[in-house]
Amino acid sequence: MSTGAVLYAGAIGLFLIGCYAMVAERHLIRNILGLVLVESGVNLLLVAVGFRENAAAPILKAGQSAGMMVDPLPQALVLTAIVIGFGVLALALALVVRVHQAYGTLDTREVARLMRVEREASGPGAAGPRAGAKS
Amino acid sequence: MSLLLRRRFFWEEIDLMSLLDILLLVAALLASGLFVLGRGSFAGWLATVVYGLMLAVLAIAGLALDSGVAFIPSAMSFEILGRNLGWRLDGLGWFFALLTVGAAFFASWYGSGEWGRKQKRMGLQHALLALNVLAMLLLLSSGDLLSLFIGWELVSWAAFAIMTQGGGPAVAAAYRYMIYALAGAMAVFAAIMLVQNVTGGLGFADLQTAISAMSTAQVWVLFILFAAGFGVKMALMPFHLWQAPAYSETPGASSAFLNAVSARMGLFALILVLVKLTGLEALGSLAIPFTFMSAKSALMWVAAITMVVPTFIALMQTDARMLLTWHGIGQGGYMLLGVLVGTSLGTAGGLMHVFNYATYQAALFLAVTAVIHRAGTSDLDELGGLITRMPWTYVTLLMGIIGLAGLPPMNGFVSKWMIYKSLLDGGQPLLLIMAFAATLGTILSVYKLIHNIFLGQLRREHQHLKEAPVSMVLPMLILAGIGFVTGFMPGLALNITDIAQRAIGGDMLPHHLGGVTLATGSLNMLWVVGVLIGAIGAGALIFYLLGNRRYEVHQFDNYAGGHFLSADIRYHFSHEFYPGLARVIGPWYRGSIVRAEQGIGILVNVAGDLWQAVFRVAYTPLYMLLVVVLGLVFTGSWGIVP
Amino acid sequence: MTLLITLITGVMLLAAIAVVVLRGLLAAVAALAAVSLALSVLFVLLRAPDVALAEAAVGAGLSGVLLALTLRRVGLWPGGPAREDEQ
Amino acid sequence: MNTVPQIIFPVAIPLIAAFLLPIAGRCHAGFGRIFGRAAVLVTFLASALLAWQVAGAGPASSAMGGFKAPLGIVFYADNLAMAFVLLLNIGVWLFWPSGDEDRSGPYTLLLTLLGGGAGLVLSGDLFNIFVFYEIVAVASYGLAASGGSAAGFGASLRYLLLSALGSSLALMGIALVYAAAGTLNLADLALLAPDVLRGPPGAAAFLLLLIGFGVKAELFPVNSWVPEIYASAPVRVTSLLAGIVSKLALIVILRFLVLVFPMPSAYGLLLTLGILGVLAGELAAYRARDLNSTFAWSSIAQLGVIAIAFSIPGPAGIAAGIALALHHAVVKPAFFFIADKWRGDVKLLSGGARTSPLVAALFVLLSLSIIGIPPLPGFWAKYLLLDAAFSSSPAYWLAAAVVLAGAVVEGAYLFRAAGFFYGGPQKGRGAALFMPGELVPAFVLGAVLLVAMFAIAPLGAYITSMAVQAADVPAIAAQILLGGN
Amino acid sequence: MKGYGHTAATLLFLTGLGILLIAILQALPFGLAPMQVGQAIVAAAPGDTGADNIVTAILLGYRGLDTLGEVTILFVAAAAAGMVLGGASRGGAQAENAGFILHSAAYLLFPFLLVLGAYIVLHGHLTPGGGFQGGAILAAAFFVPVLASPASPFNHRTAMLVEGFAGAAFIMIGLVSLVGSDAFLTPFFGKGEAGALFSAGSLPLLYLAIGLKVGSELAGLMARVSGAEAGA
Repeated sequence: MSTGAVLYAGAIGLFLIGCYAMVAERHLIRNILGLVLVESGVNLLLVAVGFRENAAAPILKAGQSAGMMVDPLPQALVLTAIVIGFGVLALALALVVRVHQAYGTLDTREVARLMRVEREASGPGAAGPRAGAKS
Repeated sequence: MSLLLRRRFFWEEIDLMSLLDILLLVAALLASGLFVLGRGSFAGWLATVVYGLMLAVLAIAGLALDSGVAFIPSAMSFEILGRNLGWRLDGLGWFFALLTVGAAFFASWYGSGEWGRKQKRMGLQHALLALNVLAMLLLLSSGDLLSLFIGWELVSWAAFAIMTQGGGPAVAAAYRYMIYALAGAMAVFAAIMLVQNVTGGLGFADLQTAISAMSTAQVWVLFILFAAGFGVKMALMPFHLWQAPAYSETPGASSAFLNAVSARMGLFALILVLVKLTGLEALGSLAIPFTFMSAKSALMWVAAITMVVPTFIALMQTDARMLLTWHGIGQGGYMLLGVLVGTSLGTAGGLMHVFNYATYQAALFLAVTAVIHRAGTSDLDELGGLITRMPWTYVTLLMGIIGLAGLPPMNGFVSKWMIYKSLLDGGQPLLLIMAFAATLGTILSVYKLIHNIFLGQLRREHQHLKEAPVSMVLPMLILAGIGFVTGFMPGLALNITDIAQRAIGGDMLPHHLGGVTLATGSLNMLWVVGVLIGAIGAGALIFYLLGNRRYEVHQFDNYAGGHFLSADIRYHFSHEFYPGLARVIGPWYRGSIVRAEQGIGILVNVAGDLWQAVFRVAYTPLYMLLVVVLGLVFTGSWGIVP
Repeated sequence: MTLLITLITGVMLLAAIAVVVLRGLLAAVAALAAVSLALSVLFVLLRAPDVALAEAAVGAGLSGVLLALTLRRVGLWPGGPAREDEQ
Repeated sequence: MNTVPQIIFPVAIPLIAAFLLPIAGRCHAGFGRIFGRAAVLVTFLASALLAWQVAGAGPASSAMGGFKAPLGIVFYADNLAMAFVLLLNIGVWLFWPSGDEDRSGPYTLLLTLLGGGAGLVLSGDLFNIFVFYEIVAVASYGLAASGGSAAGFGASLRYLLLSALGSSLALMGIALVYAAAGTLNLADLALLAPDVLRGPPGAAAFLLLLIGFGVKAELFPVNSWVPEIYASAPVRVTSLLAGIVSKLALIVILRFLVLVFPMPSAYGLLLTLGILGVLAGELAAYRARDLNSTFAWSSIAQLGVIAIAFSIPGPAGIAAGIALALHHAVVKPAFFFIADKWRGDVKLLSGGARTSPLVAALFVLLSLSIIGIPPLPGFWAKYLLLDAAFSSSPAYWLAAAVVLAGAVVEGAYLFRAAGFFYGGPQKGRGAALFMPGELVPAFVLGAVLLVAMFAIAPLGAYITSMAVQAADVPAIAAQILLGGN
Repeated sequence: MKGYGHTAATLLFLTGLGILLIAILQALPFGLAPMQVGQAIVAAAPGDTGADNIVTAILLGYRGLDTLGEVTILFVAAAAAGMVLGGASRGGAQAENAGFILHSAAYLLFPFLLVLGAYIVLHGHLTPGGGFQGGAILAAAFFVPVLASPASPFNHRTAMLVEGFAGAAFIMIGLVSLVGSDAFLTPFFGKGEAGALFSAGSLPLLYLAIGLKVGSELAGLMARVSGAEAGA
């Protein structure tokens, strides 16, 4: 099995496991874990795309000229993607905290049901957007 | 308004181009003015006078058209998105414009009298009436397919606005109408876009070139889209359910206008697109495979069915307005049938029937509104014996139903005679039989109408009723009078329809003041009416002069069935008016189309719930996954398949 | 080289499966940190030191800690005061 | 070769203002709001100047950091991009939160949304577009949750998960494109695409990008977040998201379609999703009970119509799409403002026309325009769409038929609601009377609609020229690759 | 579709997706990346930017705007999280004092983390690492003491100031080059000789700004989201 096949398999494996966690799991935090896994999978794929056999890392060693190097562009992209992933994760966790305080549960279907109940309950001219934490 | 004078007259001096612009400008000013003026009672009279002026302008335009001018151009034209929109009035448009403004004139006159003062928002109704007239004039004077469609939408939405004035049930009926009208409009929109796809332009000439350039399948699609789109407004058979409730719920004067003219806009558009531009031969050549029928004959059969079935539904109605509106749908069938026969006699008959129908339907509706104004209800089971209290309304209704039934001396007879003759000459015996059946149904139902309202025993609560005020009786009588005059001298009406027929193309119908002289038989109403009046008149005179020994007999000074009548016995027979007939044709009323309409409604509801359920499900990322897989398969296969 | 990459990818996938399978959420977060660590080692092997450092610092380090602390705040730590984790 | 370094202003000014706003907000309570509004005004002026330059001298481009096209990132501004940047600026100005929020949170997010949205439309680099898309996405998560209601947090979390998964798919699409073509610059890709991206990898890459960017563009399967978010987010955020931001995402998809993936399978994919979107949106809206969810579904349908328009190859389709997008951007926010005032089941709103006749009249005007009744601009937009659809292959005839049927269903449920306003008796508290001040943006938009009614010809000509410019791939490639110094 | 039906459907689609992705990736050659742009950058980077670490050259030079976008995303995420959690009550487990080990080690670790973070930030253009990695370590450096002693709340005011001004500095450096009518983010200052600390023109300045911003932002974010400190 060449390194390419292994890496691609690893990337797609991570991606699929992450997708399973995001789609099939009912607990919101497990969905978020799945999201992190999906992002890791895609990052690995990006780096694997830029890899070249027996090429050096894209750092010039003290003034000597650049030998055969790995493609640096995907690495820059992955760096950005990792930080984006962390930003989204932080916001997601903040929302999880507030959802937990508001609804007391983190089960996706429960949250969806409670949200629908709350929307139907907001009758004509009922409380405006400021429905408050516990409505 | 008489057009007897054929000699060239003073119209050369007037710059023709400004006639149509004056007409449109005046209509627009009137509509906006009435919206601003609002509820002043003089607003109604002002509108009536302005309609009169517009009639005069139309008369001058008629003179010009009569002397061979092809169409009256207008200065108003726009160039939008690479398409230019123009407006011009040709003979066909002029004919329908005459009817529109005429009907508006009488409706507005009727509405500005005492009846108007009792309405909640009469000012708004006058304004909406003016808006309707403006929209119809724009439609009738459209110069190309795009302005035709724009005029078409404006007319259907103006009609929707005027229908909602009736309050609760009227809004529901108007809503139902709006859905039909919108569906029809979208069909027309698709059709004109199809034409533009083939020829790249949207002028009337492009439609003609498109017809020849298209494959038969495309021409069939075009025909069906146009026929269905315009048929909805004309309430042709499968799309007719909305018209009766919508037109009867509208307040009195406006509903007279709607009944008389609004449905005929569909006929105008059908004639313009299918008869004038596409041509009856082209329609005739569109054969339906494996049958002897062609597109033209199919449409004729739809018109025939639309003639018969609504008339017998009208028979069963117990509300006067519903009865009349159902007849409106039926009469539409006559007109279309006449035009589609293809001979000059048929076309003239069809067009004249449009004119006649406008006069007697408006008169009938104004009469029924007068009854409602006085007696408070139009339910045939609640009325009776009003002849003694409202004689002039009775006379109007009588003349109206004679016209509606198509009997001499009224004008209805002439146009029906011409349609029958053209069907006979055109070799369509089956359609002729259906026409007769429809006329039979009409005669039965109109007798029910006049009997239940005016004849029979006067109810106790109607003892004190007075005749409708002059402002209501006068317009009715004039309309009925026009019916009688054009019945007595049909030449007058035929002069008008000549202009329209010349615009449609095809040969003209030689006619004289009294009627028509053809190789296969002629009709001279002067003689027919003369003899009729002469004989009846002489007989009545003799009885009146000689007899003279009559004395008033009170209604209850009577003896029936072995016992004396007293006030509390109600022997006026009106409920279930035709029991025998009902038993015979009862089983035929299966209301299949009503169930079809409800079926579509349920289908949309179920589909809506289905789609909402698709979104209400909690695990939405699954759909993303689903689409990615299907998409990859789709793109993958696409990639492999070159 | 290929053997090493295969080995570490295998470990990574196992840890990923553990994230989904493990009942305890804190254990799942730990497994996620393990995946991130294995991933950063893999990046080193793929001659991407910058990315490896970033993945280690942000992936294993900060997000792992953040997830754990959120679990505590939501009260899902094993033996935590409020409810057990799997409603 | 029009190189304008100032092309970065629509992006840079809002971002720098966003960075400084918390500081401004902290040192003086009300100052945050005013500072934010000032920043939006400055951005609008800069964008207007740039738009004027672009309209005059033709498309401008500028290579960031002075690095030539294939290596660095190049910003490219043509009339289409500048039109939507201006639309975004006006939208943010119009839907700036009302004064009660003293905290600087929503203002920072709005400024970042402004900068990110401008970057999204101006950037000419595939990954850079992804980064700006993420900025817009994260800003909209925050804004959706700024309502403070429990439903708001739940809805924005579910939206975040869906959108983040979509973004990962988009990133995978970018990885496939990079693996196949080796470059990320759109113009470079446009030149390489014919030989490299034709096979299944190219089609798969487009699909992943379409789904990734489709989340915000409310494309069919991935728009399940729409009813939840629009119901719980504050009305100004909803208007911004529904009216303008979703259009930006569609413009990006259009850029991909025109420049990088002009292949039949790509057009077919977008068309299919468009048709499904229209069907789903219209039918679901027909069954919605309250006004807000009705308009949420109907915005899905309208976005589906725009997607159909963009899926028609050639400038005619693009012109129709732009016209529909601009029209929807004016009508939908006004609808949402009305829905925000008239909450709850439509049946309880009966008699609304009596308590507030002006709003009911505005509702009817907007309904007529969105259905496409002639003199109103909605009709001309739909006319352009049908003109484009009918002049291409029969598959688009089906799409045109679906759009027309959609219009009928739309007319049905909009006028059913209007029937309640005008017809029903004054039942429940229903249409609560409200201060007209709260609906100023709605009436402003209504006025814009009426004014546009008279300016159809010049607007039409401008949009068609914009579309021709956007569809001219060789000129764009030349400008990006050689132009920017 | 409760429970298993749903899981089965997901598994089915996942396997389908996996097969398809594998099929598509087979079409892409592994190990011989086309690298038109990559090779060009590797050749041009030392000349254009003077940085040894080519990834940094790309991140700050060639694709400087990506980095600006990225920093903005972090900033937006932090602002949004702050807003979302602004009204949150302290709910959940009250942050009791950390155990003895963490308490004593925290203050021991702080200087080392600080030095390590600063080194990585400053040598971004020479050695692997840079603003983001260094910033993350700095964030950890500032966050650990908060974990150790929840009593002393994290100083959000200064963090917010540093964050704001560092972000503004990044954009100002980009806009400065606009004055000389170069494009946005054009590196100025001399390149310096390769390998020295003060080489690669304005890139180290950019990375410094990023390092500070990411450091302060992440620390504030971690403190707020984890609710570790007593204060709001």
